[in-house]
Amino acid sequence: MKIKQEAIGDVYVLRLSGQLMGGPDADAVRETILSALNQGYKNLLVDLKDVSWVNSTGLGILISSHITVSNNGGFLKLMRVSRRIDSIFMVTRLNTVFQVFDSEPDALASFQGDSASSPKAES
Amino acid sequence: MKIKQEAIGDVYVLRLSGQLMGGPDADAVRETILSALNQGYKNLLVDLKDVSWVNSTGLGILISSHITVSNNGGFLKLMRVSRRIDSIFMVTRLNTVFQVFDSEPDALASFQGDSASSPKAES
Amino acid sequence: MAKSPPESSNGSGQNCIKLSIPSRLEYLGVLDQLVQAIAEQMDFDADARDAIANSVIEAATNAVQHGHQHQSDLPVSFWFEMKGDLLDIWVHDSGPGFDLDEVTAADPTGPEGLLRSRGRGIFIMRAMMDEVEFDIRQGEGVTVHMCKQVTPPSDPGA
Amino acid sequence: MAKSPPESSNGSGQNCIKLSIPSRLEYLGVLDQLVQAIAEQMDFDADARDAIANSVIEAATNAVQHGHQHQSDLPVSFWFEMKGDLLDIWVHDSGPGFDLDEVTAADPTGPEGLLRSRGRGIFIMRAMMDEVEFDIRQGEGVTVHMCKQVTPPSDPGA
Ligand SMILES: Nc1ncnc2c1ncn2[C@@H]1O[C@H](COP(=O)(O)OP(=O)(O)O)[C@@H](O)[C@H]1O
Ligand SMILES: Nc1ncnc2c1ncn2[C@@H]1O[C@H](COP(=O)(O)OP(=O)(O)O)[C@@H](O)[C@H]1O
Repeated sequence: MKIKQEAIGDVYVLRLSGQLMGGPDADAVRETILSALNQGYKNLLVDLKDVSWVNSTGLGILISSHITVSNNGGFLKLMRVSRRIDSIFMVTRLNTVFQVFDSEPDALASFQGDSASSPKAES
Repeated sequence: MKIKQEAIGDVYVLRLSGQLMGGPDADAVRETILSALNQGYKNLLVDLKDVSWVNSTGLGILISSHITVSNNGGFLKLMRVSRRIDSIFMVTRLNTVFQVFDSEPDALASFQGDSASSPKAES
Repeated sequence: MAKSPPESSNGSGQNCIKLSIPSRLEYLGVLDQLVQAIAEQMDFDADARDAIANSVIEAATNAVQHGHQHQSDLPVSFWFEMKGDLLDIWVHDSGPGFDLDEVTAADPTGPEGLLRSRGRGIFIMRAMMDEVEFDIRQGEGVTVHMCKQVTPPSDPGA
Repeated sequence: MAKSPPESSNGSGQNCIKLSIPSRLEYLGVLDQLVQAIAEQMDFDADARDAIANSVIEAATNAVQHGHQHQSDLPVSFWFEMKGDLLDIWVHDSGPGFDLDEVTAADPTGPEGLLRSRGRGIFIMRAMMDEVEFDIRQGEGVTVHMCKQVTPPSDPGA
């Protein structure tokens, strides 16, 4: 897995590519998120467009990230989830945990006036 | 491998898909070609667009077809050869045996006024 | 459903593909591609192909992480047996085994489980395959057997 | 270059993927996908991936057709050893073997060979891989060993 990072206004975007499956991936994601939080970002957006698959260990990475960000008073959202990954979210009911957006503009806009979660976008 | 057949004017087009690798493929191609020749077609065009790969046994099928058609006074040409298959043609110098066209209109047009072979189209 | 891995019948057979990979997560991508290709050859649809690949990846992840504790020189073995429209898969590691009842007692989709970062692998396999069984033998390792059948396209007239 | 298949060293090792398939041409598509995935993981470029896959398919075709004469219950075995940017591949069948000098005497690209429908498999492997060797043993079958190295992208300044 690789991570590209980009700040768009007050949203910190992590673009993952490859496969999300634990091991060194966990450290890489955690460090990127901690660094964004340290820089003062509260709005984090994870782009899964180029992630071919996620295993349960990869799901664990997303969940820990979500918890870390929430504990710091921020929001972690996901966007551009493939059909394959979405099916794992459905089966594990993680679709009730993560806010998922189909498009980047929708995802970015959703952070404006965020104070509680809004419903998951249709996929 | 699957074969779809279509007569376009006086050109009999064989559209192959899958992998061309001998075994039952050889019989299928031979029978289709014999049937076209029996129906009086002299111009045969093999579309390789949906063939993912060819092995040396598959090359043998193309060569036998070429010989059968030539022996019957006809022309067998190929079109829409992938980069992968083209590299095998180059290595085996079969690019000097087969006329290969990139586009269907060019291939069809080439049969007009055919009496000898014209040079291989650029790829 | 056959319970023992085809190992016991010599692992050969006209319809059995065997694979072994080192215990390294970085090879799971290669495994994914092989499983997708096998499932495609059998005419599983795209969703079923993903479900099968996800499940094999989960079993392989467990073999690497828990069974072999990332000792990369220990191979994880796979058997794929294609009988008509039925795909039988065995995934074997030579690790110490575990207590299945204990680890599957917790529901990862319940309020307690939902935010845990672990404990979803076996659940995912069971949700995505037709059948999943564990053969856990002290000192002989763990073999996960799972199978899935090609579903005929649903008949709109039925 | 290692001459014997990694079999002799137990076939394990941290960087070795092993595969076996029944002697049926219909499984060559699955083989192709696996080889492509391994070559991609090693960062071979698209042309090199195709070259490797073509060569393994040629060796496998020979094993199925000539080595095992399509006896589908005889497995064809493959070892893929990834050492840095070098990929070593062994393809083994348990057939009767053949006389390499005799079969490779004819040039398939010469005027006599060009229109023959056979005799290009070994030629293709040799053209597409860095090295190709045959280990042919009476009664023990044939092992083709081939290897290819990732070529660093050419330096435009050099
Ligand atoms: N092959 C195995 N060898 C040893 N222990 C295993 C194996 N597979 C599963 N386990 C045990 O079962 C537990 C649950 O597995 P799983 O549902 O896949 O979730 P996770 O791997 O995320 O913990 C693991 O934490 C581990 O203790
Ligand atoms: N694994 C093998 N077992 C037995 N004979 C083989 C094997 N590989 C190659 N041969 C022999 O070598 C010949 C040349 O092989 P090859 O160059 O691949 O062309 P082709 O398979 O089209 O004849 C074959 O015809 C066969 O007689």
